[in-house]
Amino acid sequence: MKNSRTNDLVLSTSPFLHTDASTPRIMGDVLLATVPLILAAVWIFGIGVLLVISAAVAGAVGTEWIFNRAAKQSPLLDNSALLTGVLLGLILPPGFPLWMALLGGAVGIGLGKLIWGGLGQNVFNPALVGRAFLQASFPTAITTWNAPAEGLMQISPRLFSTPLLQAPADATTAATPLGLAKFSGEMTAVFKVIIGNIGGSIGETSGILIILGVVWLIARRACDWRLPVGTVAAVAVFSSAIWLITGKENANPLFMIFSGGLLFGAVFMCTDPVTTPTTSKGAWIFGAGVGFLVVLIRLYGGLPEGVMYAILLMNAVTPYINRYTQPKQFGGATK
Amino acid sequence: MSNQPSVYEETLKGIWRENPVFVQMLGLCPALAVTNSAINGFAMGAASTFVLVGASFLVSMFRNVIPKQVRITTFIIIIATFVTVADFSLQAFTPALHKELGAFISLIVVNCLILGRQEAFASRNRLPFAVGDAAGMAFGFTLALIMVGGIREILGSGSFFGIPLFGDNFEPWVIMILPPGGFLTLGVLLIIFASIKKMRDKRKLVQIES
Amino acid sequence: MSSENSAGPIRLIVTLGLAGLFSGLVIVSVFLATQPLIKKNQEEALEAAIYRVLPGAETRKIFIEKDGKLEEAASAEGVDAVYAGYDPSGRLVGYGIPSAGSGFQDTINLIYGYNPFEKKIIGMQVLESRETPGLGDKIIKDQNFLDNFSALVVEPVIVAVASGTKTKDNEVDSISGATISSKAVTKIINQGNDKWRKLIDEKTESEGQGK
Amino acid sequence: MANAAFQNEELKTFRHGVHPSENKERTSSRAIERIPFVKEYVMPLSQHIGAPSVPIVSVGQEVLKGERIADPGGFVSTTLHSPVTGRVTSLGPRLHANGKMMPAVTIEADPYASQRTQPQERPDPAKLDNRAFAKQLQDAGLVGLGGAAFPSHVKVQVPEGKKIEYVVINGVECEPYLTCDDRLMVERPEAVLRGTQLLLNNTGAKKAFIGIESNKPEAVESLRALAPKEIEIVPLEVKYPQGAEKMLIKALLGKEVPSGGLPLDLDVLTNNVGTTAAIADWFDRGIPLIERVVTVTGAGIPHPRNLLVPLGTPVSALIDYCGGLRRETKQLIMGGPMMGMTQKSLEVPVMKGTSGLLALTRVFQADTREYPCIKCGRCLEACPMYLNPTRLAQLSRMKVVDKLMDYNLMDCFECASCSYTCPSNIPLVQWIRIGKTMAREAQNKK
Amino acid sequence: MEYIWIFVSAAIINNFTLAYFLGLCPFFGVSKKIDTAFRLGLANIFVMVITSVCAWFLNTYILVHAPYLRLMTFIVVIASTVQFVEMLIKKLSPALFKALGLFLPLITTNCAILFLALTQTSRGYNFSEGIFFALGAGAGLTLALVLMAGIREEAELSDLPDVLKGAAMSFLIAGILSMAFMGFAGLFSGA
Ligand SMILES: Cc1cc2nc3c(=O)[nH]c(=O)nc-3n(C[C@H](O)[C@H](O)[C@H](O)COP(=O)(O)O)c2cc1C
Ligand SMILES: Cc1cc2nc3c(=O)[nH]c(=O)nc-3n(C[C@H](O)[C@H](O)[C@H](O)COP(=O)(O)O)c2cc1C
Ligand SMILES: Cc1cc2nc3c(=O)[nH]c(=O)nc-3n(C[C@H](O)[C@H](O)[C@H](O)COP(=O)(O)O)c2cc1C
Ligand SMILES: Cc1cc2nc3c(=O)[nH]c(=O)nc-3n(C[C@H](O)[C@H](O)[C@H](O)CO)c2cc1C
Ligand code: SF4
Ligand code: SF4
Ligand code: SF4
Ligand code: SF4
Ligand code: FES
Repeated sequence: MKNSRTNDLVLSTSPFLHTDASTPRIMGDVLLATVPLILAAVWIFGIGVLLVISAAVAGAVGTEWIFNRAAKQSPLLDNSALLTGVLLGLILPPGFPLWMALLGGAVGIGLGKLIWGGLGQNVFNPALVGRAFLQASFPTAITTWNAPAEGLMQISPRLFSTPLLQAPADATTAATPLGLAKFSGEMTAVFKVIIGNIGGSIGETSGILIILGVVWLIARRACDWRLPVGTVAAVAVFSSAIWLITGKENANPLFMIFSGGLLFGAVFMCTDPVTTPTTSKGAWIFGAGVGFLVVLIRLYGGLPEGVMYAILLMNAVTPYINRYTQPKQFGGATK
Repeated sequence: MSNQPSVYEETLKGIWRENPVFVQMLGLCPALAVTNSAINGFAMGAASTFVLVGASFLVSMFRNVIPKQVRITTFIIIIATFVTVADFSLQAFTPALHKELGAFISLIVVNCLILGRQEAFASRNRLPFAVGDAAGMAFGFTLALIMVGGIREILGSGSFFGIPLFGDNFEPWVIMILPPGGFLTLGVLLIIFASIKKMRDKRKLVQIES
Repeated sequence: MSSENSAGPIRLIVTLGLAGLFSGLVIVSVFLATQPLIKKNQEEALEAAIYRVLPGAETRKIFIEKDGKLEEAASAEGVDAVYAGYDPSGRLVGYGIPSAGSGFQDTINLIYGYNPFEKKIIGMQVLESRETPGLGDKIIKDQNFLDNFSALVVEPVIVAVASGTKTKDNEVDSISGATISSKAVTKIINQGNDKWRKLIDEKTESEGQGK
Repeated sequence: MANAAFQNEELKTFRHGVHPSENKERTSSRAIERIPFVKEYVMPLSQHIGAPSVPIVSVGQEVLKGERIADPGGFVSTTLHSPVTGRVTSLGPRLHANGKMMPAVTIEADPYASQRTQPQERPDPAKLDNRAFAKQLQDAGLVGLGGAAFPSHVKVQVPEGKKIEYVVINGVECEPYLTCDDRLMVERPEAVLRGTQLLLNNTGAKKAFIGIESNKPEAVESLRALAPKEIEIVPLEVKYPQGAEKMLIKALLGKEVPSGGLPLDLDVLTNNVGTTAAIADWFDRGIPLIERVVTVTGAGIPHPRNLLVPLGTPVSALIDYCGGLRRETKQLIMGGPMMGMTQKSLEVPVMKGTSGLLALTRVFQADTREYPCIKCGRCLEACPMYLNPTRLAQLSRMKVVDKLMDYNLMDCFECASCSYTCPSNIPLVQWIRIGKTMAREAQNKK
Repeated sequence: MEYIWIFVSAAIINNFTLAYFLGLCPFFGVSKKIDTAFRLGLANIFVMVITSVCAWFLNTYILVHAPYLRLMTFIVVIASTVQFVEMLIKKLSPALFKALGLFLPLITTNCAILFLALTQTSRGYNFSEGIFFALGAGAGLTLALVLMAGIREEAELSDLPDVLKGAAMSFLIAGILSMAFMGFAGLFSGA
């Protein structure tokens, strides 16, 4: 008989087909989407930003590696800690001391992910946990924005400040458009904000590249399109309402959307599958909540920017969103 | 009664084995609220010690004459008395410290550790044991407060009991003296204790097996 | 613990009564013993603050509002008051005005000195606040910030401007990185002014220069 | 494009579902071929859902092809007929597709017999009432050929107080690789339509729909060419698991079968095209259910084919006919790739529910690493029953049995769309099956 | 001072639990299940409003004569008033009692309640300011409890590391929540 090797046949359970999509590949797609942003940041702020990002990555990946080794798990195959580090790096100021970025990466992964049981189980966005920790720890350093650099090779001396010690003052600091609007009543022209050659976190300055990124993510099905769209739409709706009613200049919806970290947050952080709702209805609610809180904090709060807190707060609400947006039963209940 | 531990043992247990904060999770509010520096932790601990030992003393002394139905009320009256005394004294003698601790001195009244000790121990044991237990618990409590306060002060202000440790250029981790720092410090301490215990248990297991 | 299961109501009342009596006695005696000291501490703290915001003052009087007028009072307990400070020669230096309001984090309590002759603020001190250490809490100690208040014109209102951009006499240079707290301080002072300045100015006018 | 025929039609479908690559092109245009006879046929007594059939033959007895060899073992059970003219050699246990040894009737073919089917006695269907009609289906040994192998007479018999308004014929064949239904519709449209007509006439239903996915344009055309107006041929969007009856009904009628309910609750009767053709064969030609079409395909098969196979034929014969197993073959699956079962032995027989034989050269479970769930929600968007597979799997893994029911565990019909789509390769259906077992155990304890 | 700010400040900016560390025992003890957490929150609002009214009454009419008995009086009066109201509810609305009754003894004189009374006093709130303060504080406690419970129910289904299975995790979650709540700082302060 031709079929003599039936002993080699493997038994398993259905299904025997599978999509090509895989978790490391999704993470890789998101990493790819950040590449243009990193290049633009190098162009605007100089190559120092690469060091900041690398420090955050080292903190994140190093922590995950050490912990997983201790727990005897095979680590790091899923790219997610790498992504957390990159994203954290992208939301830090360009002249942020490296030791702080490293600490932020470590805290983000440790407090934001590992204590929850690792990938997929965390309730809060790890990169944002890291940043929130840094912001509460070093409020001055993290609100010191470098002005766009003179040349590609210009590196702020603040980067290399000694661990545990204060960073030296930097001559070339600049307020962000949001800070100017809030604290000095100075509006930055909307077109300038859209183009992106402005003070701000490493990855957030170019709205156009971020939009390109989200188009790529959606095309690759790496994220649920409702989350970024819902978030931006909510900001547009709430800020327009306030703009029209109160005439507050900084409530201009275009300014609201393109300034600060809103687009970056909406595209890279509101889309984190782990910490946002699993249901499609929930995705809309999450976006609406983030949008509402961002507008509230920016226009009525004490901080110029509220994207990070808005997302963390909505992360905290996500278990409820999931719970109350479970899909309705097929055929209704007839129990 | 033959196996009853000695006064000495009753005193020691509160320091580590039954530490009120780390093991029993009692008196957490003050353990976090005022512990943004070692000195505050120490002061709060001292005030609590005064109240706990004093109240235990009285409760144990009169344990046979206080009727059951009104015992809790009586305990509270006694505790509140000591707290008021502590509050006034701090206000009179160390006004600056009193300003730091604020309402939390008054809140010692409702500290579950103190009432709990009266109910669980002082009202059932002879005077020396009651005082020993109270002193041990209070000491453990104070130690925990100094520990939490110390860690938060060192990282958050770069000093310990007000003495600068890292020089003028230290970049403080402000979060440590803000509310989140309290929760995080205690959380991390608990992880460390749990890990130590886990390692010890493992070692014990190995010993038993071999 | 009492071995009988149910003590009679009389015993309960007697026990509680005795406990209450004991407690009352202790509290009252400690109160009596410490009260003078506590009072003294509080006075001293208050006076120190008043004299700091009214440079040169060494004595003070308490004034409260009564029927739309300032009137001297013996104590400020339970009512809002301002404090007039006098230099050793008995000349009025100005009024110490306490005021409070919301800051970045929580309520800020402060006192400031007001010179009614020049219509200027001549000193400011924060009494109580929970502003962020390292940022907002600079309103307590930052000398550059406090210097804003050594000769600050109060009319029409005082205004906080971005750090380093002060040009007019009624402007306050904000602390860089703590604009909110700086603005809060000016807002609180303006509130205090709204409440007291009219009364003080009227009284000053009716009395003329000094005493 | 092949589906030019209904280019302008709006294709109906259900919500959610997945799009696995279809892999049907290797067999979709290969006409059905009859496989040569083999020496021995094994007819397990449990080829259907319900009680096993009861043999009425004894060892050594001669049987004719089409002759009844086992009676129904109850109402939800059916009749077996001999697939071959020959001699009963054993009534003992033989290997079943479920991997166990199960009682079966083993028949040795008579090499000298003519092997023509003996037409069986049956009445004129027009004269039968619903009950008698249903009894006929049981006598013919008819069970659902769509995969579940549920005895057809149970479904056809309309209970007191209920009625059937629509007959839905399932020509969807949404499982990748399989083309047996497709070929049947292309080659024997008149049998499918005739069976549908019989069902319409007998149940009093006013209309029948034959739902066919748009990747089978030839089938749609051949049926449309002959269909009377009360039988509507409806092309559907290609999407798995459209063939599941609840999804098909949703796609065709827009209605959802109630949770825990039956199509009957919506006055609907569903049958597979194969089953429907078999009904026609019984009444028109007197041929009971003794053979079926099986698609033999997959990368491990050199010459994939659609075969007409007598029941009881060992799968080795099918494979040999298609060129044997390639060396690289890793898995042999009976059924489709989404819902089928792996086989260890080539000696298992083809049964009434066997629609395909799939030889795969890649084992996805072994070749891929499982990652933690990243809560991406794809499984929710895939699940045609609107369930939350990741939560069900998590609860099952954490053994939180009481909460499983809050998430409608029992609604899951194990279509595996969720597992298919999960980027972390989590065996979601597997966890859900375990959860169902735990839930049933908990129920029993109460 | 503005009522809105009093409310918002007590509820989210200076959340009793997350910024003042008050009521931690019930916060950690009763935040395992969403349902009980929510009911404990309601009970808290309820007791806080009663407390605020009691404290205002005592401060205005009684304690002006004997400020040194403030602590003692607060404790005794609040505890007995809550007990009295509890009996009243039991009579009037058994349903409400069933929902909240279990929690009332747990919180009648915990530190959050006492702190509310003392702070209302030291800040000199009038009657309606006191009510807003109590409502804000109660709403804030409820919010913190409910968020915590939602997160803990989620964490319950995760593979938490061994050493985090107890209180440690709760503290760390509270720490992160507390960090997130820092975003509300300065809200409506008008500066
Ligand atoms: C953690 C944190 C704490 C802060 N605390 C205060 C504060 O107490 N007072 C304050 O005015 N600003 C504080 N800020 C900064 C304000 O949000 C705002 O950035 C600042 O007031 C703007 O000042 P600038 O215009 O000088 O940059 C804090 C910021 C952070 C991130
Ligand atoms: C007791 C019982 C009665 C059934 N009655 C009917 C029926 O009246 N009508 C019907 O269409 N299906 C009936 N079924 C079959 C199922 O609904 C379903 O068609 C069968 O399990 C195969 O499902 P298919 O493979 O999706 O899913 C019945 C099943 C059982 C167990
Ligand atoms: C996931 C799934 C997919 C199915 N796909 C098909 C299919 O493609 N074709 C089919 O005829 N039956 C399919 N079925 C079976 C049908 O649900 C249903 O049982 C059948 O159409 C009823 O007809 P029958 O009893 O004649 O088989 C599928 C069932 C499930 C659960
Ligand atoms: C679209 C997308 C967005 C992501 N955003 C973040 C993020 O904002 N922060 C982060 O730490 N990880 C992010 N990740 C990575 C991953 O989900 C994250 O590390 C998990 O939260 C860790 O459990 C993202 C992943 C994807 C696919
Ligand atoms: S009793 Fe009150 S003060 Fe003491 S720890 Fe518990 S809650 Fe805090
Ligand atoms: S009994 Fe009350 S005070 Fe004691 S631990 Fe429990 S909640 Fe806290
Ligand atoms: S598809 Fe997989 S990874 Fe995505 S939510 Fe479902 S189980 Fe989790
Ligand atoms: S197997 Fe069950 S849970 Fe998964 S998609 Fe199918 S019906 Fe939904
Ligand atoms: S510690 Fe128990 S409520 Fe505060």
